[in-house]
Amino acid sequence: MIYKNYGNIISNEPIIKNFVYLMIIKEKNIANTARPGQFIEIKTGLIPLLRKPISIFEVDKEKETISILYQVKGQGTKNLSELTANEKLDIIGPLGQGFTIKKFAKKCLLIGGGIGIAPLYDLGLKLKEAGNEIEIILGFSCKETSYAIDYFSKLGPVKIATIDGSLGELGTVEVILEKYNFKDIDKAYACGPEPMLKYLKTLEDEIDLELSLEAYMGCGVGACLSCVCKMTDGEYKRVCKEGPIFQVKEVSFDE
Amino acid sequence: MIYKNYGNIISNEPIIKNFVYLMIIKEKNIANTARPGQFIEIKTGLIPLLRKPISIFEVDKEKETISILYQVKGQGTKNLSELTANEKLDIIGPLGQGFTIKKFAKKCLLIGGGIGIAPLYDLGLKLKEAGNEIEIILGFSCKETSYAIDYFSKLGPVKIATIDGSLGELGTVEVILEKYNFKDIDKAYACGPEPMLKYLKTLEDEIDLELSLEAYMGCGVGACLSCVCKMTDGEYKRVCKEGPIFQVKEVSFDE
Amino acid sequence: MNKLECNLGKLLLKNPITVASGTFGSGKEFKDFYDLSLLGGIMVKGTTPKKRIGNKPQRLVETSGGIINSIGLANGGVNDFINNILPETKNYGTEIIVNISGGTIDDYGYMAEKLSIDGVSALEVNISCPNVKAGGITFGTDPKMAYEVTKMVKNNTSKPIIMKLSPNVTDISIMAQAVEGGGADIISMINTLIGMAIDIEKQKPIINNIIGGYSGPPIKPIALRMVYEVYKSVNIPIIGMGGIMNTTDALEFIMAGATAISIGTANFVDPYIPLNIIDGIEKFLDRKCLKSYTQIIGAAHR
Amino acid sequence: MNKLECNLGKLLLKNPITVASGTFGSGKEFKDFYDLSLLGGIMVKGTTPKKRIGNKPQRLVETSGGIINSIGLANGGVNDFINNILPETKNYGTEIIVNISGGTIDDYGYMAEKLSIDGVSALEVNISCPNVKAGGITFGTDPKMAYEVTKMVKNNTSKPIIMKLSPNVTDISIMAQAVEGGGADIISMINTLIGMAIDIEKQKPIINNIIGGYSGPPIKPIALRMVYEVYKSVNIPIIGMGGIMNTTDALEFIMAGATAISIGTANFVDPYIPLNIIDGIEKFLDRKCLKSYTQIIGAAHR
Ligand SMILES: Cc1cc2nc3c(=O)[nH]c(=O)nc-3n(C[C@H](O)[C@H](O)[C@H](O)COP(=O)(O)OP(=O)(O)OC[C@H]3O[C@@H](n4cnc5c(N)ncnc54)[C@H](O)[C@@H]3O)c2cc1C
Ligand SMILES: Cc1cc2nc3c(=O)[nH]c(=O)nc-3n(C[C@H](O)[C@H](O)[C@H](O)COP(=O)(O)OP(=O)(O)OC[C@H]3O[C@@H](n4cnc5c(N)ncnc54)[C@H](O)[C@@H]3O)c2cc1C
Ligand SMILES: Cc1cc2nc3c(=O)[nH]c(=O)nc-3n(C[C@H](O)[C@H](O)[C@H](O)COP(=O)(O)O)c2cc1C
Ligand SMILES: Cc1cc2nc3c(=O)[nH]c(=O)nc-3n(C[C@H](O)[C@H](O)[C@H](O)COP(=O)(O)O)c2cc1C
Ligand code: FES
Ligand code: FES
Repeated sequence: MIYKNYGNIISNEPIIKNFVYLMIIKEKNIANTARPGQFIEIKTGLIPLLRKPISIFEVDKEKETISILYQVKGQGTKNLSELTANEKLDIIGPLGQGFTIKKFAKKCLLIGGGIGIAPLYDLGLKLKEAGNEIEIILGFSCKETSYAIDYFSKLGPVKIATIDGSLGELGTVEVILEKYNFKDIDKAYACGPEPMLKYLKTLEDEIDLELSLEAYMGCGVGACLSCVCKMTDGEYKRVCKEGPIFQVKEVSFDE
Repeated sequence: MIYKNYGNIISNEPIIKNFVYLMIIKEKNIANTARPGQFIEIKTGLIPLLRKPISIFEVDKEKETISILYQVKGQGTKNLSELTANEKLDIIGPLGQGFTIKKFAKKCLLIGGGIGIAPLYDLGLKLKEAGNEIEIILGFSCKETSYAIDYFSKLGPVKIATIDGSLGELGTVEVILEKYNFKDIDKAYACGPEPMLKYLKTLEDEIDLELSLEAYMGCGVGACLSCVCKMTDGEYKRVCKEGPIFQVKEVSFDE
Repeated sequence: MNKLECNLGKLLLKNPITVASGTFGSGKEFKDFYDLSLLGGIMVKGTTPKKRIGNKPQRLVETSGGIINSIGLANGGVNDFINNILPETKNYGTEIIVNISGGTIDDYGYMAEKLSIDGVSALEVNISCPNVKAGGITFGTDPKMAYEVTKMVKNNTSKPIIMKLSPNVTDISIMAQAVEGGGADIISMINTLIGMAIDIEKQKPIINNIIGGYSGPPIKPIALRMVYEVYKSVNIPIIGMGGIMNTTDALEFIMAGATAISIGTANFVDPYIPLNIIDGIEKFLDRKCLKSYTQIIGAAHR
Repeated sequence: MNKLECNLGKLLLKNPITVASGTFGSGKEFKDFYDLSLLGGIMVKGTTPKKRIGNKPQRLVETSGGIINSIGLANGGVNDFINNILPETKNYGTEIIVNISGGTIDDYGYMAEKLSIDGVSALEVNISCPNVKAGGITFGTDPKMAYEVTKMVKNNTSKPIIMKLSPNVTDISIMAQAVEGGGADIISMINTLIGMAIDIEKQKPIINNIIGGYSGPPIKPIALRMVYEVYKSVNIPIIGMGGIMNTTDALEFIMAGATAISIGTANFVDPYIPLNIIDGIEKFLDRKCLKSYTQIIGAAHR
């Protein structure tokens, strides 16, 4: 079931001002039904016209809240960052398919690049609940623009890479993955920028991997066919409906 | 000289909530040069695109402020009503020609209908400074939607008409004007809705009258030729440049 | 009598509010939001003789307060529609209007015949696609080709046919008259305007197909003007669309001469907009003491 | 070298930022705001052979994030322009481009000859007006008439001539090729799209003339697409316009193929927009380490 409801903003705090924010929204129906990997579509103001897809960062069923972790990019996310507690938020959700959650024999690995870490935290919580051990690899541009590491530390050991080397290893998550021992890992999940996903595609035979993809969305509910991504069989699938979670082997990054 | 400056909002108070507001703006250059009857063009937000023309209600040269009295009609004036003290306001002004101000032999009469009273208050103050005695006629729809009468009472005796008769006489300013004794009046000034102006036009031989007109404006500075009104000689004049103040004998309301 | 009963000649709708092709899928995707039988009709996503996978992404972008799309008529083909989609849409309790596109005039005839079946209330003929046999000129920009398509569809179906006009023409009235001459029962208008957007950082068009169809609020004044012109030029009813977001917009189209209206891009912004408009028009009629919305069709011409 | 030096063939501008005809008067009205010599050029308000008082108001309305205007070419006539306006504009220190309109082809010839005088840097020929001898068809919607107007102007002046295209056509490239064939030195585009708006309370068109020219941000994607198409179709330079509000918009037009750009409706919103754009383009060039903006003209085609 998809809901279009007005949530109530509980808080909207900068993690890094003008850059990354965490917003907690009270909305019963979505909090009760959302699964990790799903997203919501938010009407951020008069302009932009379109809603903006944002992943669910965390769910609190008891408090009937969901939270989102978002990065200010353009007008829509700027609008979001200017909202304050007690304002209403027009949201549609939960949307899309979630990640696979079950008890795996070996460990799970979460791989996040930049704001791509957003859908992975709730996933980690639910994987842990299911009895899994978790390892995490996160990539940022630099120490100053890294965030939410404390959240992931609660899930398991975190390895970090930054482009300028100011925190963790120098480089992208690639430098960590290149020397990573996948023997202990049964399942990996990743979300991040396109170059990262393309790199992960090269590991498809080494590791069982689910990706959360992004695509420009019109409707968010599967009607407009704008958000498609190419599959290895040559067909297009809708990121908003069949996705945003895909098996790495399904997707094709060749143009 | 026309300025485009950011004024600082000192206050923006409802006189009648969601209906009529008084805003005080600190803007030195406009406060120092504006004459009664002139107006400013305000950028009220992203949308509407166009600036909105609003008359100057009062000027305080010492405090370097101007104030505006405005009625909420659509998006632009709604935006205005939502602004708060210390916000910046993007304004262009002072624009247009002012009313004639000098010492007259006999009294001056101010005639205002609805929000048309806005440009008349500063006029009254300046006429009084010039040594004139002033009488005032104001029209509103009803008592509840009448406002700013206290301001005009400071200028001289005020007569009021309301459409429903809940305050003053029953009817429009016409019912007062019909039986008015113009003998003591040297000069009259009016601003209000079109039917009122059309009625005043019929008095053009009885009384020396200046009108403040409205017209839909594009640029506000005389460039686009959208704000024209017809003159008795068949020519069009620009309300934003040659106006908004015209002699009643100049203007034509035919068609 | 129902104030909103909508008579489009051969096609009767319970109210004049429909949803536009390509913006509502087949309806299925909106079933969670409300009972689809509340709608006057659903124009389903464009169908073609054969399956099409559509254009390479990026297929859509917001720009200038509207959107540009170039989906490339992705769809499963007419057989897939008949076998897999129609059985479900039959149960929606609203008129199902099938939007058809082709690359040749024969394609249109083939589709019309195939779709002359139960469950299809009318055919909406999208002529904003290139004629592959005429060097890619769009059917909908040439009055003769538009006439030929209309006649071909007419000859192959007894369903009401709605010809959907492209706004990318010099004289919309000539196009309207051409399709009326070809036997159109109804005109729907407008399809999208051709637009583009450039990414200044990449120095490249944003949409992979370079150009795309521009829709949403920015196109309303153009659509409204065209409906106004066409109302004067033909005697068949018009389904007006182009940037309708609210009751005021819808009433403007009706006053310009539209007998029904269609909601497109607005469905992405708020799926409840069609229902809000139905409600809003009823309230407007009450406020103006009107017995039927038909009293204001074309009112701006008086 | 100056990074913004703009070469339009026979016409050289100090920078590619001009202001569009009808939105800037003759410049006088904006002198309080800034030194007009900072502009690449001023397209002055449309001039006609005889004085015109223009249309009955309401002449302008905001709608859908843009504006619709129908001023009706109000102006004092070409003699008034030469005697009363030109002497002043000569002192502005920028290129003065006179925008001319006529009701017959001869009108254009007459104007071109009259304006072949000192102080006029170029003629911009507005063909979005009806040909009174051809039943009111707009010159700019018929390639043959557009060609004839161009030739007539060309034969009557040695000034650079800029043909201003109307977007209300099926194929803008054909129009561009027609005026290039007629001898145009430069193309400016686009003029306004035809639009309308209705007052639902009065049930009447808002603009007294019923329809008007739609301009501002909403028309940008259409204008940009047309500039992109015309860039591929002709060999003369383009002055791009239509909804340009900021540096990004301006750069999009340049990357689509415009050698210069023109700011219209934006002047009403903020008179400093042309200067902000000059500044913004310089900063963009610095950021991208480019020596001249000419390096990005047409970049989106590569
Ligand atoms: C399934 C999904 C989940 C996402 N989850 C998150 C999240 O949890 N946190 C977060 O910060 N961001 C997330 N994003 C990205 C987020 O949607 C964009 O950053 C946002 O839409 C930018 O909008 P804007 O108006 O601020 O910027 P704009 O300037 O409009 O756009 C900046 C970039 O964002 C992307 N974008 C813009 N509009 C859309 C749209 N309608 N659909 C998809 N992409 C768009 C485009 O790539 C664009 O280039 C997610 C995207 C998708 C598809
Ligand atoms: C010289 C002049 C002085 C004015 N002084 C005052 C004043 O002191 N106080 C006050 O409350 N109002 C004043 N007005 C009227 C005020 O400009 C309009 O009420 C305002 O523009 C409405 O804008 P909106 O977006 O709120 O409403 P909209 O819904 O956009 O419009 C409501 C009505 O306002 C008028 N209007 C809208 N836009 C414009 C425009 N760009 N130019 C002119 N008229 C427009 C139209 O008649 C329209 O029908 C003045 C108008 C003029 C021309
Ligand atoms: C994403 C999208 C897909 C569309 N697909 C079709 C289509 O398949 N067939 C068609 O005739 N029109 C199609 N259209 C055009 C719409 O039906 C409608 O004519 C147009 O968008 C204008 O209305 P609007 O501004 O309300 O969206 C599509 C529009 C959009 C935005
Ligand atoms: C009020 C107004 C008056 C105009 N007058 C003329 C004119 O006289 N001649 C002309 O060629 N174009 C005229 N135009 C069109 C503009 O020059 C320009 O082509 C158009 O507005 C698109 O640019 P914009 O969206 O930046 O405004 C006028 C536009 C407006 C808004
Ligand atoms: S966003 Fe419309 S189908 Fe995915
Ligand atoms: S508003 Fe432009 S001339 Fe008056």
